[in-house]
Amino acid sequence: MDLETLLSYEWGIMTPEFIILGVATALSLMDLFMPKSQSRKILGWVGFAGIIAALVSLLGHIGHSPESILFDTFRLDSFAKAFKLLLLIGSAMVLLIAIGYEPNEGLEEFRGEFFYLFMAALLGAMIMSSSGDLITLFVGLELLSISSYILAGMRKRNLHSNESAMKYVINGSIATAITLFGMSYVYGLTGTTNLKEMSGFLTSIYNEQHIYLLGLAFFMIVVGLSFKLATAPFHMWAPDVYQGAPTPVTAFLSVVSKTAGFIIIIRILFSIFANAPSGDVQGLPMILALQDYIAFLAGATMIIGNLIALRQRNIKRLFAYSSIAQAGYLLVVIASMSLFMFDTLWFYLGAYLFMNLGAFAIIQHVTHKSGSEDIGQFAGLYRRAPFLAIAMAIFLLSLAGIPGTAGFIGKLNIFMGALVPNEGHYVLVSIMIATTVVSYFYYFGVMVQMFFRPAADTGKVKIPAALTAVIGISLAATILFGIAPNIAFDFLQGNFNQFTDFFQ
Amino acid sequence: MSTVPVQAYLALALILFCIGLYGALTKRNTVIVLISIELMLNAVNINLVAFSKYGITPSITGQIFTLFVIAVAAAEVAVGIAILISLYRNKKSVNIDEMDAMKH
Amino acid sequence: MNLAYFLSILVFSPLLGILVLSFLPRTQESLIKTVGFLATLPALVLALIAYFQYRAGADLEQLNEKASWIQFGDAGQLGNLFSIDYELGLDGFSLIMIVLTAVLSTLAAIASIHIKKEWKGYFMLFLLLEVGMLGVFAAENLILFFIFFEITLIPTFFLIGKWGYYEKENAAYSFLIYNGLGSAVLLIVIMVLFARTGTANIDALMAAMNADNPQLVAPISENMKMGMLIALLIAFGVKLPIFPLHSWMVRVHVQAPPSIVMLHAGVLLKIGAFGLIRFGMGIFPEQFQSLAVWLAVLGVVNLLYGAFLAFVQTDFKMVLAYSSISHMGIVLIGLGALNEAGIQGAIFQVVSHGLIAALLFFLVGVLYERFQTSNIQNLGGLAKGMPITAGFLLAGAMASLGLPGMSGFVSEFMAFLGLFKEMPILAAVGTIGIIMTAVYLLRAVLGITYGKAHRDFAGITDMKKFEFVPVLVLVGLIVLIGVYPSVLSEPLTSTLETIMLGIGG
Amino acid sequence: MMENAWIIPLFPLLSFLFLILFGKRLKEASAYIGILFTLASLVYSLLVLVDRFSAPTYKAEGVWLTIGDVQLTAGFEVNQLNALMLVIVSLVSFLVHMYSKGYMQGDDRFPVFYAYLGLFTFAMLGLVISPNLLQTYFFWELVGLGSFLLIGFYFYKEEAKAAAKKAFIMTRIGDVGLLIGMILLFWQAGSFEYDEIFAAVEAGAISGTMITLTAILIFVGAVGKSGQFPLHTWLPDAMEGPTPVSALIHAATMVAAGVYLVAALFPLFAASETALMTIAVIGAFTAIFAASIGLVQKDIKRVLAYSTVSQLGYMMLALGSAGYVAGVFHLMTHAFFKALLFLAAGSVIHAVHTQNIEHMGGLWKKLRVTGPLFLIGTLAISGVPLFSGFFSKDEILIAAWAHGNTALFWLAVIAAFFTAFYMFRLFFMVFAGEARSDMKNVHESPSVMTLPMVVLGVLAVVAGYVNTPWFGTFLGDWLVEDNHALGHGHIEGPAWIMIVATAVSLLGIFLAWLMYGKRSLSRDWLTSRMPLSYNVLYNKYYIDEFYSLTVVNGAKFISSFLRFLEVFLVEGLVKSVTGVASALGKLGSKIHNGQIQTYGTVAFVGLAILVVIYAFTGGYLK
Repeated sequence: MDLETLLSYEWGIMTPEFIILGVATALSLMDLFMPKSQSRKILGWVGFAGIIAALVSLLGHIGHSPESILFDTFRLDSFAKAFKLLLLIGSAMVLLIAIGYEPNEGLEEFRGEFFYLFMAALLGAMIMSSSGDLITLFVGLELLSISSYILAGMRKRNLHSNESAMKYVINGSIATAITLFGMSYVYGLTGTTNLKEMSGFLTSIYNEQHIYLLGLAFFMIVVGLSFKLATAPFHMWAPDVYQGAPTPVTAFLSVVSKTAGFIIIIRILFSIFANAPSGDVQGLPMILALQDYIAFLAGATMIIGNLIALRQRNIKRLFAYSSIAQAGYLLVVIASMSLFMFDTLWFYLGAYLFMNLGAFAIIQHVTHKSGSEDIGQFAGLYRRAPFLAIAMAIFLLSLAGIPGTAGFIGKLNIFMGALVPNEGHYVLVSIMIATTVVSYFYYFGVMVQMFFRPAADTGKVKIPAALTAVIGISLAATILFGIAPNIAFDFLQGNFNQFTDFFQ
Repeated sequence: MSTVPVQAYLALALILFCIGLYGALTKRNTVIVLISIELMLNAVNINLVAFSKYGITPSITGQIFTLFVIAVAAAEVAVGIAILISLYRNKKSVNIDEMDAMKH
Repeated sequence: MNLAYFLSILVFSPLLGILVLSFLPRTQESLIKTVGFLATLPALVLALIAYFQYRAGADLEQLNEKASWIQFGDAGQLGNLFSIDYELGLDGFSLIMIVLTAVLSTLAAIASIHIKKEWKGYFMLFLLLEVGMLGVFAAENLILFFIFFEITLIPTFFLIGKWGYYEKENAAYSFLIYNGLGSAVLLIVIMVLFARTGTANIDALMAAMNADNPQLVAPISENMKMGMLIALLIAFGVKLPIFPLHSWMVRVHVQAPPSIVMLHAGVLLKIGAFGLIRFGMGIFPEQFQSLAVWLAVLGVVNLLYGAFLAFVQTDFKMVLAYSSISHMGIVLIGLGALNEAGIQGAIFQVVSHGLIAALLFFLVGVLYERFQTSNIQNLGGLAKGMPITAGFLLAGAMASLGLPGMSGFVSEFMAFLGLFKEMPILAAVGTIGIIMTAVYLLRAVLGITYGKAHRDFAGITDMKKFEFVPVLVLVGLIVLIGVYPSVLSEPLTSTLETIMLGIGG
Repeated sequence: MMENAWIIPLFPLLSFLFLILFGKRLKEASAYIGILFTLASLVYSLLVLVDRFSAPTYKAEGVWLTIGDVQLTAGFEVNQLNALMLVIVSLVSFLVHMYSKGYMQGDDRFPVFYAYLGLFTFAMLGLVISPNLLQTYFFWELVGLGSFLLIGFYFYKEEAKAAAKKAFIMTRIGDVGLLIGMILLFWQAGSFEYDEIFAAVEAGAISGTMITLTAILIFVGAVGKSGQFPLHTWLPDAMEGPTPVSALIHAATMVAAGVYLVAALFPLFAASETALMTIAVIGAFTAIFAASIGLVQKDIKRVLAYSTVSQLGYMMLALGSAGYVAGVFHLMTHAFFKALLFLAAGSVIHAVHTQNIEHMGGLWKKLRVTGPLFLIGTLAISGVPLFSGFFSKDEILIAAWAHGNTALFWLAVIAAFFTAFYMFRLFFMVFAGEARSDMKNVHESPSVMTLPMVVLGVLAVVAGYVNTPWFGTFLGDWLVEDNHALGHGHIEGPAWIMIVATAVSLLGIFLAWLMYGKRSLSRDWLTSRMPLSYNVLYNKYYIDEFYSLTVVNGAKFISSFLRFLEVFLVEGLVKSVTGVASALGKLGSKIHNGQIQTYGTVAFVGLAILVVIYAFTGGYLK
């Protein structure tokens, strides 16, 4: 390929990625040349600015018809745009949380690394969301993973941090291997790594064995990727890693990385397996034939997450299980494959982003002072900081899916999607609702601590501006989308024409 | 000399993958575990290469993919080792089964 | 009264109070209490206006409100399917329930004078609870109904858990979990209906589910309908409560602060009955008919079970709790009869028990305030020390055991009138409950008021002025309904007609 | 006049409301309020009665409650029976109001007492002018309330508390019967209106069995209120209330309501021989049964109470024997002489401050007014000729004989003998002989108390003459005019019945005189001979004990069983569910043992499971 073909590409559509890349590089250099003594917080703000810039440039692209460059390895369709939006907003807020992060034993000399690794991870996620080729997809995935391995181990001198990083690396690598193994089979059956071409080929395979092989590949990929989603069967790393990792990283893992996971799984499943025959009599496409397996995983995830969460005393661990459960709810969306799938997924991920990040901001603030992460730390929070307590309460209610919050609308949406198809997924919905009720126990347990229990120390707490911003934004969004969800839905309907271009 | 059938390669890859997986899930020494993961990734590479030659529709992409995998695998192991070292600093042990400070 | 947003204002008026409260300093006890009380008045006034306008012949239709709210999926493709509107409206039944709610809220706000701590938080939650209750009755579509339904859940949890008595947190939790499950089941039904018909508006649903020409997005089998009705029965059975789903409610009645129990027994339990009548009968008429017998049986079981258990309780609150279960049995009996008399009786019982329970629990509050106990033994001979309170207690008991001239009799009588037409034997068994009611109530109330004084009442003041207000209002209403039941029956006629039309009666 | 008969009950209601609100300020003056208002209703009822002699029955109604297309009405009716009852009730009530002013002197809840009296009078008057069953039931319960409140007037006495509770519950048991009966009747006749029910009965729109069933169920209500066997036990205990109350409620008016109800519904009962028979049997049995208990009681009021029960039995017997007139007639006369007896007893108690007749005696000289009046009452109730009781009781015996209830007839005769005996036993023990305990400053009651007794005394003598075989049966003829369903105004019976009746009563009196007056016959020659039967009688056949053993304990048992159920089944259910949940949670968190390799294994196993399932269901191996 010569220069002018290279120049002929519409590089413009990659602006957001370029911005992030640039900022990441800049940050690393700045960190290198900044005197040790100087606080690295400034880097955080630079990164924040970068993300905002990327966000703006992305918004500029909204509404345009889908484009793809580099032989269709990078495509910017409405799906990519919509979910990049979430990624960027999420990371922006995580960054704010990170800026407000001051653990006891300090993090100063690593703070710089933290920011540019964080940017790298974000870049990986963004690449994933708009890659049209297995290779770019894989590279993006690894960029995200490897960066977050290091992020998890950021607190070098903290044993828990090291351990969580170690666990993350090993499980992550195994997951990658499994995913890749699955991919390799798909490649073998199609002879290409380009998603679109793949689905083209797969429509025409008829050989029983090939179809079976494809099925195996499907399961390997699903299980491999379930690592990123932290859903069954590859969920068990989450509690340990969440607990050990620095709180901002935990927030990042539980929101951004999870979102990325859903992006990639949708990309792969619905572009590769949507058109492949399942080889059964009525000629269903494979994805529909294997729907029930996903449903099974979803059910398992919801049950596991919610039941085990009942026993947790460590707040971060609790939220790890809660986020497992939430991932289970999201799997329900994929399992039900209704015409609302993309909207539902997008809305719920958005709602989840806000309520979870808001909660994590508060958790970080409450726990990092005392060092202890026991739920008891929340005792009497209402006395010490009413605003924090009420905000936390609203986030919890939203996570529990109580009306008036975004979480409720999201769940409503999920239920509808699951019940609309002619043979509705009643069992799945019942499990989801039942486990939701179970989740009341631990969510309200935290509230009982905050409102009913006497305060451990009655010292008033002052909140750093960055955290206040995060909490404020999350609070506003959680309530706004709970009361006037149409703002989001109209935006979705108006600008992403039903994600129809996903399949073209 | 395409006497070796594709199935052979696939079988080899599969076996290699399983050995790797077995090692990764049973060995006590973390370094060994990382190496076992390498095995798994190499199994993938064998698959890809084999397919790019004897696949239904052979193409060069597989080998390109392989290159990426190799590179990424190297990076992963590097990071793994790095983390292991920092962990060793605090814990004075590389035994994977002793890394259970956080559980339940 | 063709005033726009009338209902929205009515429903959300307590929010104003919350707003004001949020600016008040936490320590201003009397000020906070006054504000809390005043905040309940607008709703009351508006509700009464609506009621009297309606009695004067005004048409409730003109109160309906509608604004498009949520649109799932692409409006272009789906049209108005899968859209949820914000729509409020009233019919005779819900109007009455709203009046009941408004009245009881105001009185409960007065009763809240006994609250000892954290008045600010208390009244904020209290008002939020009122919004929820009002909304439940005004909601014109299922989703909205559910939202308000859940909104009542959260404040109640905190009100019980923070301001209750010794075992408050257990009570709060069992309240939460039972009602959580109940509302979960309810949500399943609602979502199935919504997903299958594409609409959540109740009237539209009735039309869509119409057996003759169903207009569905996706098919609904007969079994599914039956299943959904049973699910509804469970969902609202938890609230009502129906045996054996009642144990939470006993705990709440005993542990929650009396002012909250006034609302809980007075209104929240009634949401169950309201839902059964509005949705159970409205949406699944055929299935309801086939379940009627079991409903009646359950009713009798409730009636007797509650009565016999109330007979052996030593704590007056427990007696009242079980008597509530017993009285809700009468509602079920009326519904089971499934004829005008029965249904009207059920609705009457809903209102009447609301008032009576509120009265009795208010008096419990008055007693607890003075003696820190509600144990029958310890209170013995009350009439010597607090003749007026004792008198009202007796009046409450009489109303509760269905003495003619008080609301309890009318409802009980109609319910049984209805049931005797359909299933005389069952009804005859049920009448044992009437006797037992007298037995346990007299045992308890006479145990408290009559007999030798078990404590010295020196320095115990009888009811204070402000305490008279709720008692007099409630007794007045109870007697009014008992003597001149038309105040209720006339607004109900249209509702009843539609219901009877639905079940082809 | 009759158009406005509805005012009559309102006067006492007003007095009730007025006194409950302002009684505290009025103190004793509240007596005048009560007396005035009751006087008003008395006057008005008299006018109505006079009106009724000339004018036909008057009835007015309005809609009370609409149920679908059914309209339940409320209103009032003035027919012969109602008019008569109005007078009886308001008269006795008025007299008792007067009497109480003296009797309740100095009680600190004086106004409350009058308020309650007003409430009761209102309910009773409302009851007797009700034109339909529902309204009757309505007031039926309210009189119950009045009686309950007044029995428990001395609330601080445990006995009063128990008695009030018992009265309410026992009567309520009967009321439920009435309720069921009237509802069934409603679905048969399509209305609660008396006249419509009768019309339906006439037209044969109701099956015979249904008539019998409903009639008997309604009679159960009457049994409860009128203290007939087996629901009689509350009435004697009700004597815990102040004596004027006993006179008004538990002698003259409320307890007679049962009889009144049966009379009012007479055409319904008449349509079913079985129902009539039941009533007759119950009545006769109660008459002799209660009388036998009365023979040995020691409490002056209790003796009177049992005599009331037995007399009510008489009335029931009369109605059961199709003796409509006889029943109503005896109801009237009994109201007068029994009220008289109670008031007199009250005056005695007022004087000696005890109720135990063993401690009395020789009061004849001390109570110059009360004594003779009490004697009149005693003569009347014993059926001594020329006194009112004689004529009415005679009517009943004739009715019973004429209806062919021979056995019941003889029972009634024996009961008459008992009555005469124990009443005079009472009289002699209280008034004859010398005081059996030192009684200081015994004095006659004030005139405000004696005056009402005098009035009643006169009535107790003359009331009989409105309906006699000799001077004509005005009452009877008037009662049954233009209503053949009620039978004849007067039933011709053999003359010997009157002789026998007179004979047995005189015999009874003579025996009592021998034992308690002249003492020529030792008091306990009989009891010493058969102590067992004495104990049985003295303990009222152990009925109360029996009930508490069976019914009360039964209820207690059921309750405790259900409580057990509640604790172990219902609660257990919940506990088990939550238990399972948390157990699973525990298990799950156990598996999270912190070992990376476990996590990996789990993932791999998960993958394996999926693949295997796929292999067997979806894929290759299928």
